[in-house]
Amino acid sequence: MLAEFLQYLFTGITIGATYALIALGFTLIYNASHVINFAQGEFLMIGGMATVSLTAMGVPMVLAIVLAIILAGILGIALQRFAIAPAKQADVVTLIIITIGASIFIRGIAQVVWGKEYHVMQNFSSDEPIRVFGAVLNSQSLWVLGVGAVVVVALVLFFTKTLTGKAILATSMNKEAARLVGVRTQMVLMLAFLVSALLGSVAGIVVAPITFTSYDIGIILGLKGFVAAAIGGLGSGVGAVVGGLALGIVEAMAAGYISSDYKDAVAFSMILLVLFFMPRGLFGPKVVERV
Amino acid sequence: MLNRFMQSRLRGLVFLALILVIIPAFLSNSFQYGMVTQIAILAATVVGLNLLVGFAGQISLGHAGFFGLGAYFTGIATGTYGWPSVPALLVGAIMVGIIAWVVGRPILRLKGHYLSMATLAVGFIIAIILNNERALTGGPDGMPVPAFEVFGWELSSFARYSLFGLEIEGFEAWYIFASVILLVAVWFALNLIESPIGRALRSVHGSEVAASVVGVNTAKYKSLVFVISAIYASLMGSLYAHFLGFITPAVASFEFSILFITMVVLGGMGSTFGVILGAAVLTLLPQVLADFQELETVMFGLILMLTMIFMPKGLLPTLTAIVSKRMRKKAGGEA
Amino acid sequence: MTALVEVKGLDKAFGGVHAVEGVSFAVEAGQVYSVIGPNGAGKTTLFNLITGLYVPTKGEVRLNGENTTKLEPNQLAERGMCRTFQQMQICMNMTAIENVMLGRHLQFKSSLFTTLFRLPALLRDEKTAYKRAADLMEYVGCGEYVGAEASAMSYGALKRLEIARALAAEPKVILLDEPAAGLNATETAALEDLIRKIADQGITVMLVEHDMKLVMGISDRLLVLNYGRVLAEGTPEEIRQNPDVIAAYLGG
Amino acid sequence: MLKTMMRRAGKCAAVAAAGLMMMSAQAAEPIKIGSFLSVTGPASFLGDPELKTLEMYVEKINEEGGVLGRQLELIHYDDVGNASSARNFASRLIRSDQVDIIVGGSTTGATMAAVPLIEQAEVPFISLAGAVVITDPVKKWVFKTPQTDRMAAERILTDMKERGITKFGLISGTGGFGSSGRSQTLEVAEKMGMEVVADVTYSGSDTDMTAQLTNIRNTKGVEAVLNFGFGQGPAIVTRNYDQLGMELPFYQSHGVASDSFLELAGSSAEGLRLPASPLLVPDSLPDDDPQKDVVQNYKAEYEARWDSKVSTFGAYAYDGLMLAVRAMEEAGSTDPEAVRNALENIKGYVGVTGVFNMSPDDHNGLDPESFRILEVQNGEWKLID
Repeated sequence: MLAEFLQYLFTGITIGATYALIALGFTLIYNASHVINFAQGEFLMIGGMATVSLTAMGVPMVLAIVLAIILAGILGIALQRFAIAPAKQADVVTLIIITIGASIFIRGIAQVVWGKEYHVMQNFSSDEPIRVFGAVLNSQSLWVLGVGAVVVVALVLFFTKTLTGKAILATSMNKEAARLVGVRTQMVLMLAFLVSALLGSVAGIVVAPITFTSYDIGIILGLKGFVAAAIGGLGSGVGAVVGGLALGIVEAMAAGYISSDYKDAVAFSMILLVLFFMPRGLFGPKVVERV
Repeated sequence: MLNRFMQSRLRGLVFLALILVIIPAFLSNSFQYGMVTQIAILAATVVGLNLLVGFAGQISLGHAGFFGLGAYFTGIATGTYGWPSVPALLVGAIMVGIIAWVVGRPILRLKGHYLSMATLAVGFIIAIILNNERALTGGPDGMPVPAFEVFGWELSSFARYSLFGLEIEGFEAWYIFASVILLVAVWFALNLIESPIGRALRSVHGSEVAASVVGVNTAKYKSLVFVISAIYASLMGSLYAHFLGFITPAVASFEFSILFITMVVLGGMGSTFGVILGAAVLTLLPQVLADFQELETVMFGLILMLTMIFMPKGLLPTLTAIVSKRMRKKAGGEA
Repeated sequence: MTALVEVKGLDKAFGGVHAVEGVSFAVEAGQVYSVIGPNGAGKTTLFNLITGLYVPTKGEVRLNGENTTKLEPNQLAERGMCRTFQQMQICMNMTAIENVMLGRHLQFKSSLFTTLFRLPALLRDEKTAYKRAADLMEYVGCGEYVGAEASAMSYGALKRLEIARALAAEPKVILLDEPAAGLNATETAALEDLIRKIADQGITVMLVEHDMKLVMGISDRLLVLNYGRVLAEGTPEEIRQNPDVIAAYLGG
Repeated sequence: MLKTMMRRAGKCAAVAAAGLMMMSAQAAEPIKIGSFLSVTGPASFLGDPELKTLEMYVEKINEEGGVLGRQLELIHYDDVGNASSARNFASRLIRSDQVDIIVGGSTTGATMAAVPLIEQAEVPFISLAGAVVITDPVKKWVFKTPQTDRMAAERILTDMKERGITKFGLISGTGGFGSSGRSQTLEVAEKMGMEVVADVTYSGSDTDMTAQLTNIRNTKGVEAVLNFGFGQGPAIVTRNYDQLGMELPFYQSHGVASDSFLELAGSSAEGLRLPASPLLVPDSLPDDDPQKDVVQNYKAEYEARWDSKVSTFGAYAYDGLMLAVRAMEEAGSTDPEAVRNALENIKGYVGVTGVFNMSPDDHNGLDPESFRILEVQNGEWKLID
């Protein structure tokens, strides 16, 4: 019984950690620009696919990872410069459609460049799984959790200790005020997209050995990240992490205990339930509307 | 002023009717008729969705769920249980309306992206059910749907009819039928928008507080328009199922929901005729891009992105703005 | 005679901060009743509490003797209360006159069926509404915008449009939140005339306003708020001579 | 749209003109072979090799002089795995392009969506999709080249029975292939007196199936596990199966019978069995096997041309095209009725997938024996039976 429960928990936490990383990416961009970036999943794909194809070309793994992250970063900046910035007057829905267009575009290019096959990435360390109380934990899961934790800590430090981080926070709270005190808000927006792209690609790389990677892996993972961010409360970092983990664990438990057919439906019902009672997610900011 | 309203409403409708009459002159085979028939059905769907998104300002990322429910209700009722088409279509729409009302009450309290999220979840749940209830829906492989039939008279793309001594092919008959449906759908939508109810809906978008202090029960109106747009989707889903003759859960999928909302935004939110253009463009684009082979996806994404960046208000509103600017300039030059 | 609007021990806290605390007063029908006080004194919050946008933490609001504390704004509108906003709430996606016609929302009786088929009953209703709205726009002084989009109107005209919209609802009491803010002297004078005209029609007017000349000139009674509490209440004359008010506000 | 039509017309004219100039002696129009395939989207691993195969063999046949003295022209569209686009493209092939025969339909959904139209238009259609519903009941104009999923289930369950297994756990994908395979397996199991003690599913986009497998592992009486699905899902299932240390005999379906599956699953695949076409083990076929030559040739030609591993799915397209060619040759024309009749009477065509014996009651023409049971040993496919 315990082994079974633990097994579902491990599965849930691993995939949940991935969702959390993606959700953090959503949160960052949302905070800086109030845009929901539906192309977030593509950063994930770029991370995984670029690493795989570079290693296949003989580039050492570590270098390939660094290059893949840089590539995703460039893409993030390009997305902000060429797709979001020119349309700043546009409606929220219009911006959503622009990011959807961008995501289709990026996916299309990836498909032409890298083909349509699924690719394997080796585990970072041993292939031997770890056994805990009769449950099995993939060693790569530890990497996902570890990297996730490091990223979260790094983000916290970035936002509380660095001037740039504080500038992003300030912009998210009040764009005009931030501009008045000398924050270059365009720069901040670009930074938010950059960091978000880096986050996405890192998630894509650490999770690739578990999920495989292909040109279209970003669609569903990106969507799950959005779901996680919404459960946690858009704009809340803590919310993104909790939302991601909660979604992962609910999916795994539902698949194990309720019905594998309906596990996604269970996850989506959970979202509805959360939103019924907390219309701004678990940790969303409580805003009083001013009139 | 009021007369001008009336005139502009009717002018749009007449213009649309004229286009629908002229289109067949450019069609040379039943495949092309099939495409425009689908455009008409999808356009009527997004005319309904536009009431919700464009006029009341409530985003739905799950509308294909209602479309799919309508399609499957018709498929199951007529195919499996042998119901006649019209009762199936109506009962399906009533059922979907009730579902939309029940789900709509709580989720329409949500704002902005949270509402998108909730509608997305509703759409997903519907799609998952359609996919999993194999015994009823045929599962992911889909199910066949019989031809549309009224009092034993079948409307099939493959048949031949003689109408007032005029020989017409089945696909032409479908086109005529879908065109009439589209015109009726547009007429209803226009009537709704230019009315006290429509003003209340638009005020929910413009300023929800302003609406409420003059007595608009915003919750009620949001539910109302949600239900109306769901019924539009359900009815059109039923027709779509009859027309295609075969449906899969893809009709309820997230991708399809995104397609619908894209038709609205691309064509021009809040422009009834704009969203029809959006439906036409997005239905034809894959056909046109088919020649680009593997670059098809890239081109599609690029076109979508560029159009939205440079025409954030959508195709029709931007185009009419340009035209009227030109005309004004011309008039100014003459004077 | 019972008061038209009665407020008893009203309290509203955001987090731990009391924006309005223990406020009580009563407005008789037909009065012009003004709420004044320095910035942040809780005037707008008080209006929001009365009109149902906020739910008070404590206390109650009565309209015509009925407890309306927990009612929604639209339910209050049904009972004859209507208002304007400090930060104007105009539907920019509609034309000017449609904004005013929106004010007549409660007067429409047409069903969804009538609407969908655009039956004659609806057209008759619309024609009356249109005419009435045009008259109201003339009445408040923005008649030249009858054919315009709301987005094409000047700031001053929009302020008037908002009043026209509130009047279209045929209210018993109308609450105006800083109607003179941002207006020049001529416009303010015109506004003063307008408020008088409205009051002369027998509509009770409640006013939040900074312009002392305006307030003192037209109000029957005044309420002075400071830090969310009532500092003084009375006729303009009483207020002008109240030492607390002079100390805290006028003389300040 | 009008523009495309004109462009298309222009293209046709250009092709025709070029043909006229080149072969002034035989001024015959090309035979049009239409195809709609899931070249991109979730089923691209089906459509992609199928399209490559069609392109390459149409070229080859044309170089060798064509069919009935006429060149072949391949007109193909990508349905992205979406049934309604499949229907639209089928309609376009029939009505606009006026093709002589259709070879395509990567997925069952796409195929079935096009069937009513094709039956009505009376154009011969050879489907490349698996489910049994396509040819059972028999539809006049519809044929198919892959074995049915029912045959796969029969073949697997027979092999289990031979190993003394009667109770097994089933894990399947919720996509069309897995879901249809699941219901066929349940039916076949009942008929063969076997028991499915656990029955779980995963969706195509899932990235971890440990929870479902744990559920099976904890079910009493499981003697073997069968995974029905395609795409990357089964590879994840295989790896999770290995990580969980599950030792029971493990079966996959023909949906993953390709070398790329071995690449994805890696060493986890060791010991699993599946039914497959002999294409995966061309060299271990006995010399007297009639398929040996055709299988070896197809594999060699495909891999030389595309520099990627051959897949079973491409072979479905190969057999589809060759059956179409043979039927037209036997009919001596491209008259639809004649071609259809010829197709229905093809006997003993030796293809990559199997030996086809069509009949009016059987528009598939294969038997379960055309599946070979393979086992993964030392990272390679080994012929067991």
